[in-house]
Amino acid sequence: MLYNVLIDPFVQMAGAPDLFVQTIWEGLVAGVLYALIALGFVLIFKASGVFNFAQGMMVVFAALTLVGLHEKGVPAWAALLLTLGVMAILAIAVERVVLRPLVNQPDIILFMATFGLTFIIIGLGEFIFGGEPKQMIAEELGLPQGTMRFDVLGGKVLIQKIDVAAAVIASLMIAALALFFQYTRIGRALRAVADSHKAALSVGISLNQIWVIVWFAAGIVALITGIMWGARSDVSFALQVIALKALPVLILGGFTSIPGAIVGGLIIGIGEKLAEFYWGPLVGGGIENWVAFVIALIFLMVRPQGLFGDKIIERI
Amino acid sequence: MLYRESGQFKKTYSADMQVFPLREDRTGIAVILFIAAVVIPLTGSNFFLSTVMIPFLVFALAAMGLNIVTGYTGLISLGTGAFMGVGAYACYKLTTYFPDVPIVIWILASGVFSAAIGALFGLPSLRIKGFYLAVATLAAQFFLEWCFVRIPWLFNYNASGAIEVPTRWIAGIPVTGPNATPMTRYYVILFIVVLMTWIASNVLHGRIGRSFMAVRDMDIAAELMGIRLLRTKLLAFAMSSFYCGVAGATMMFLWYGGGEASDAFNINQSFIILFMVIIGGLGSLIGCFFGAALLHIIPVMLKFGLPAIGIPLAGATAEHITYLLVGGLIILFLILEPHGLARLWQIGKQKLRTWPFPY
Amino acid sequence: MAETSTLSPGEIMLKVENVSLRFGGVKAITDVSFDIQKGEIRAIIGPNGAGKTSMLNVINGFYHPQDGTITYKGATRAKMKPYVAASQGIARTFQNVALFKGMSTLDNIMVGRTLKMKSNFFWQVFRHGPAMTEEIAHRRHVEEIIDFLEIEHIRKVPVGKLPYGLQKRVELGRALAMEPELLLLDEPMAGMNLEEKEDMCRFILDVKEQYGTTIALIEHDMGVVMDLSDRVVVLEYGRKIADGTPDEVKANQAVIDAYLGVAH
Amino acid sequence: MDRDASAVLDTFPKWLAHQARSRPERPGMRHKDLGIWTEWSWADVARNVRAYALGLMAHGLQRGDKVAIIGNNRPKLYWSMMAAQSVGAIPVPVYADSVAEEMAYVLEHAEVKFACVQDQEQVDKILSVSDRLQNLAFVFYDEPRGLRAYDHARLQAIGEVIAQGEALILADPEANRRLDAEIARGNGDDISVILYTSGTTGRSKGVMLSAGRCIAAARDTVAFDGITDRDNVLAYLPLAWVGDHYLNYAQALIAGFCINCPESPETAVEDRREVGNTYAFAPPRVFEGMLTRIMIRMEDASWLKRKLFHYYMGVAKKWGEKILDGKPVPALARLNYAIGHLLVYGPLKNVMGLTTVRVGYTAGEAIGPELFSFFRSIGLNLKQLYGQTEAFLFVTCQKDDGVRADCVGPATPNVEIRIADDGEVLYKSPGQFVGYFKDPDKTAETMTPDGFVKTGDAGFFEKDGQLRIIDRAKDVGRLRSGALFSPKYIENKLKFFPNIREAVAFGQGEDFVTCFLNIDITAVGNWAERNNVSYGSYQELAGHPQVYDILAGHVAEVNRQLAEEPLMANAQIHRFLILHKELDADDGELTRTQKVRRGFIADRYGALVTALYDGSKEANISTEVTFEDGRKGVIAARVKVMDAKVVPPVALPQAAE
Repeated sequence: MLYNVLIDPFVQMAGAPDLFVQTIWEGLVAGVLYALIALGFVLIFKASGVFNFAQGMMVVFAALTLVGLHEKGVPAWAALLLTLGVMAILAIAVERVVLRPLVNQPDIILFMATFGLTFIIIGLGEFIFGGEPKQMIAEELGLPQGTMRFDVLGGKVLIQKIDVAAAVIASLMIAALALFFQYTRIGRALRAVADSHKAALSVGISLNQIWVIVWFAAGIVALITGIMWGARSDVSFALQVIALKALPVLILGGFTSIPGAIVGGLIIGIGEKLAEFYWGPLVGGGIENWVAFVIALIFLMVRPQGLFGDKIIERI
Repeated sequence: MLYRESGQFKKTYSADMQVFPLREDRTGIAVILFIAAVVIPLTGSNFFLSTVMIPFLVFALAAMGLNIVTGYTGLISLGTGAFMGVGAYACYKLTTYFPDVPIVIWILASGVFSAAIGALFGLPSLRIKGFYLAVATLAAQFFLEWCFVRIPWLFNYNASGAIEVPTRWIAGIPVTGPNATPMTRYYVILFIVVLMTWIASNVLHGRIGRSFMAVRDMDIAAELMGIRLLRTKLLAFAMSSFYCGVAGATMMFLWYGGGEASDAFNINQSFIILFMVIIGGLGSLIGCFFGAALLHIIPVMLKFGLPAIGIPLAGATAEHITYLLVGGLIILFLILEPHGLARLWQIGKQKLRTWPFPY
Repeated sequence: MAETSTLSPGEIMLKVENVSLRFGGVKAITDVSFDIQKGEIRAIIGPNGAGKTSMLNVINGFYHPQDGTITYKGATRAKMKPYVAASQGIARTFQNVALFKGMSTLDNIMVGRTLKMKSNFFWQVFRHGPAMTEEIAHRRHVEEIIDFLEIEHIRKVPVGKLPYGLQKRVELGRALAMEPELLLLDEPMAGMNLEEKEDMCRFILDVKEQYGTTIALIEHDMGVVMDLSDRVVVLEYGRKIADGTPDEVKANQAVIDAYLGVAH
Repeated sequence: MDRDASAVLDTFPKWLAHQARSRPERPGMRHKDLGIWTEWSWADVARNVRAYALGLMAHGLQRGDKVAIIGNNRPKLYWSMMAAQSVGAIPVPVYADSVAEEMAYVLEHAEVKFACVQDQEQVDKILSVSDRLQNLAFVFYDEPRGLRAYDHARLQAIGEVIAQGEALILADPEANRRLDAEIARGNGDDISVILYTSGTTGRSKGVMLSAGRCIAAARDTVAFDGITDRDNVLAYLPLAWVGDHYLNYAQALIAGFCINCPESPETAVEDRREVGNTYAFAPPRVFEGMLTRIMIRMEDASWLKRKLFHYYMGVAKKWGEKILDGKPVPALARLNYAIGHLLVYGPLKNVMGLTTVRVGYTAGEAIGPELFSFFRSIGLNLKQLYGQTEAFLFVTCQKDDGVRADCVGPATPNVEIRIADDGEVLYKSPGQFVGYFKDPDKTAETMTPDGFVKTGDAGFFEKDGQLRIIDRAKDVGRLRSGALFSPKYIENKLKFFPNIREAVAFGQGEDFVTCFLNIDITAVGNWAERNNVSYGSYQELAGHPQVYDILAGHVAEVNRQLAEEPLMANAQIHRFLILHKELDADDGELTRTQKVRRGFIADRYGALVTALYDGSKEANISTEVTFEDGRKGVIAARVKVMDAKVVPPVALPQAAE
């Protein structure tokens, strides 16, 4: 028994390195997507201190809107733009209807409010576009299709082009965000907000504006994530459970650190794939759904403040 | 307006500390119990009992469970559904092994198991708070959900992979299973709910309840007053999960009459119940009933009410609209009355007491 | 009301020796030593950020000093644990009121009795038998405190709704409910008007007189400090700069310098 | 036992024993203490009092000694009276809020030997003047708090005294018999209590009341109002005031009903509500305060509620009193009134804690007709009585079916009333006093040769046989024109306005009437809040022009009323001013029972009075004031003087009689 748990998996890894690499790659891609969702969380949390539980839903919603519009006969590029518009509207709506009235409420209240938001988004999406799963319009958007084969350590590794694209786009976007934060006035304002709200005002941007911008940014991230994701599996709210995976990622990475989100994402992604592939069979598989959370949980016990967060000193 | 408090004075602390010190309130409760125990069964149709009343009571019980840990102790839990599941499966196994023991006893006993599991997953609550804790409880949700599906022993290796509720008799009357009448099931649930509400109110009005609330309102101060945080939080988790467990068991045995974990005890269930607590009122027992009533009535109305008044509505659409409404309600309440219906109720009562004055 | 301590007045109840406390790089307290005698009122004063509150936090075990020892009623420790501190009779109030906002005055003070309550879960479930007798006994005790602090009229009011001055009073009541031997008061009169301050002074003196409680208090109002306290220890930037009777301290040059231009 | 007992029930201790025998289980006293109502059955009370009495004897208390009673209404202080009387000593209740100086005078004059007080505050006061009190042997206190450190040589807790007594009873079987003997020795001619009247002028006098007469008087009224042992009173009036001693102490002992003591003065209203008293007495200002609070709170209610309230108040005004007096009322009106009771009157009484009140009395000063009928119209059986300490309260009182606001009712059973030629009211009553303590001359002054007592009040009988009081006899004056002028009468009319707290009218020998006004800070302050008029101090608000306008309106209204009364038509107010400070008993401007000391005020504010008459628009005044803590200070102000609107007299058919 112990052997099966502790030794055998590693023997397998060594035995079939190509499979191992394959798994790592799978994990990597999944991780990138998790990281992207987490990124959305971080953006919003940094700027408005809101733990946006609905980020996962926004991903699905964005994808659904895109596909749905296209189904209704809108050309892909137009659908893309329209969807961006929808995300912008969503951002404004959220700021007006949720954040503004709840300003200065305890974080936990805002947190719960985003639960409500989650439900609204689900309801809205399904109400408009129907609940049944859809195909992502990958090629219409000109995303690469098909697979590449590599010879690795005497074995073959299959790699979906789309995954590569995903990885590339993701890294591009992260770079873009980094630049945005570093060099644009708004970006600096956002960073300021993260430190103190007064500072932000001194930069001359109203909090409300900032919130809208941030939520919109998160919306864009969500859309891109949605596309990538939809391309790999089909688009439906069944994804919501997977969307929640971003939470353990955050716990590892900490709520406020973009690098944290990325690293966390990769750890979780690769970790759960390995676990599923090598240890899953021992307990009948399907452990992907929770292993991430359990990793996070254990991690929490050791470092409550996350990978990159600083120690919390309680004052009275 | 209805209150006549002159002359209602207390000569002992026990009289002063009772849950309903005012005569008018006590009568009110009596009336409600009478309606629940006599009027509804006499007048309510089977449909009404099994689609409205029974689920309402089950949800109320679950909400009570969550409220203990979230409303009274201030620890957010998203694992409610799973803890309910534990109760259901525990009950299932128990009654499988000891078919002759009255089912009601097993339903209550199943709470013990969920309590244990709950306490286990409550452990992190010592080190972590708020969002972090919420995520931690998600771990419980998903892990347990997985167990329900992947451990066939739990569902007696049924081909369906679901609990198949057997018929159980108490005093020759079928209480569970296909040929248990809604009336009997209603009475059983009513009994359980009343009993457990009474217990909850006892505990929450005493030392334990106070230390819960102390931890919620200002855990540091509480600690410096000698309240052991871990103990208190674990107790809260255990007690909460106990209630959820029993709720789960009743849900499976007296309402669903069998079914799969994946749809009965999934994350959405956890959310629905959390919403019931928020809308009903965090930290209020009566709120649990309000919340359960409101959130359960909405879908029922959409599903059966609208068609009844001639507005046809596809089942799926009804569900979507429900999502929209519920989500909207949550935000609305958080904005307008974070303390939920219970607070509104309180205000109303206060107004009645000071009528015709505003305060 | 206070448990009869093994100590007799004048004996040293609590001794802090060479305590240093750091948060990361920040030094909150550096090598501070002083003692508190049974039955005295001991004031800890100093400019803002002198580490007064941190000192109290160390004493009742909320912060754990890196160096130094705390000797309380004979037992020497490197650090206190909050639970131990509380159960051995150290109670306190907080600089910015830390009441349980959601609860009534009565319940807040009742929480102070928690440590004294023993009845088990079983009886709690039925709220009968031992649980109820206990509840009643402690309710009575709490009522005595309410009477003592003259807050009958707000007995059942949620503390969140009370004016600041009354909240401070309730908090004192909550601490008293623990029947402390050592009572730590963190700026008991902050933000009070003259009348409220006078009341509070009276209560503090009455507490000492009636229950023989030993009191350590942080206070900015020098007048109050000099009137109330038997001995004063002065901190500045986490260091002790003076220690002695009010008059000695008043005369001390270091203290005068420290307070020069400090508006209190 | 009871039969022959009743024959000799001529002292309160005997009545106590009687109650303990005939209704041992019935509640005799309740006290809200530590959050709940502690209850003593009559048996308990008797037991405690006996032990207490023995304890006091052990301390050397003897027949005829005086025992001061100082504090709020608390069982232990009532017991102190009973215990003292049991021994044949004479309780001397003293106003608890009087400053050390006043207290010293009374204690000294009464030669008190013991003092039974409530708490540290009173102890401190006594100790501060103890050097002047040679006779004072011991001070007993109820609340030990803060007194631990005091020198207990001449200081002890009442609780301990009682304990001592109990010990004595156990130790020495004779003890009980000794006490019984003492109680038996007492008889109706003994002085039962000395009540010091806070005389409207000069030093207060000690009114000696004999046991027999007190009891006789109390019995009459108990019968008159059908008071039983099922009744309930809340004791909140000053112990030293005849009202409390009569209505609570005496009547309770006779009728055997329960005396309820509030937790603290602040909670009295809430406590009254809880305990649900059935028999209530309150001076008009209490009802006034209540009405003011009602109106203020209604102002903040939603418009719907306000409409409802005012509509049904209208209904009540129209029918309420008729229904109360059992006069014929159309069925529909009755129905509407019933609805009103459900929606407004009932709840209102509930919130005010009047739901259970069966009989309510008011007295002490005239009550505003509106005020009076307001409470009657919502179904509160409120009646007036006229009395004074010298009569052991009751001289006249109204029957349930014969109530009117402007009169004080016919003579109480067994009371003879005569109107002297100068209009002064004279009476002879069962409860009437024996004399002023150590002051035979004053006693002689107040008595007529044929044994009637002079009330010092001027009044006359209405056709329906009810007495109508105009004013203090000596205050009824005349203007230079010779027109009749009664300051009190005018002041009362003014005080009926919620905005006016106190009024002082002048005019004796002048050309016209003028007056000082005191605003009611609650009412006016609330008005200011609602109309966001900002003000920093009482003084500022009092001087506010808008406030002046409002009060000018009130004055004009009063003038209008006066114009309709042939007797008073010429005594209208020509000029008035609003005082910059509240008249205050601590400054000697009011008596402890809140009556204005007109003369004192007149020369204290001489400058202002002149201003009222020399036509100047403003006047400077600076006055010394006493603060809460006894410190003295000076406040100066510039006070505006205003002319009032005067109304030509309405020529009524039946002119001056």
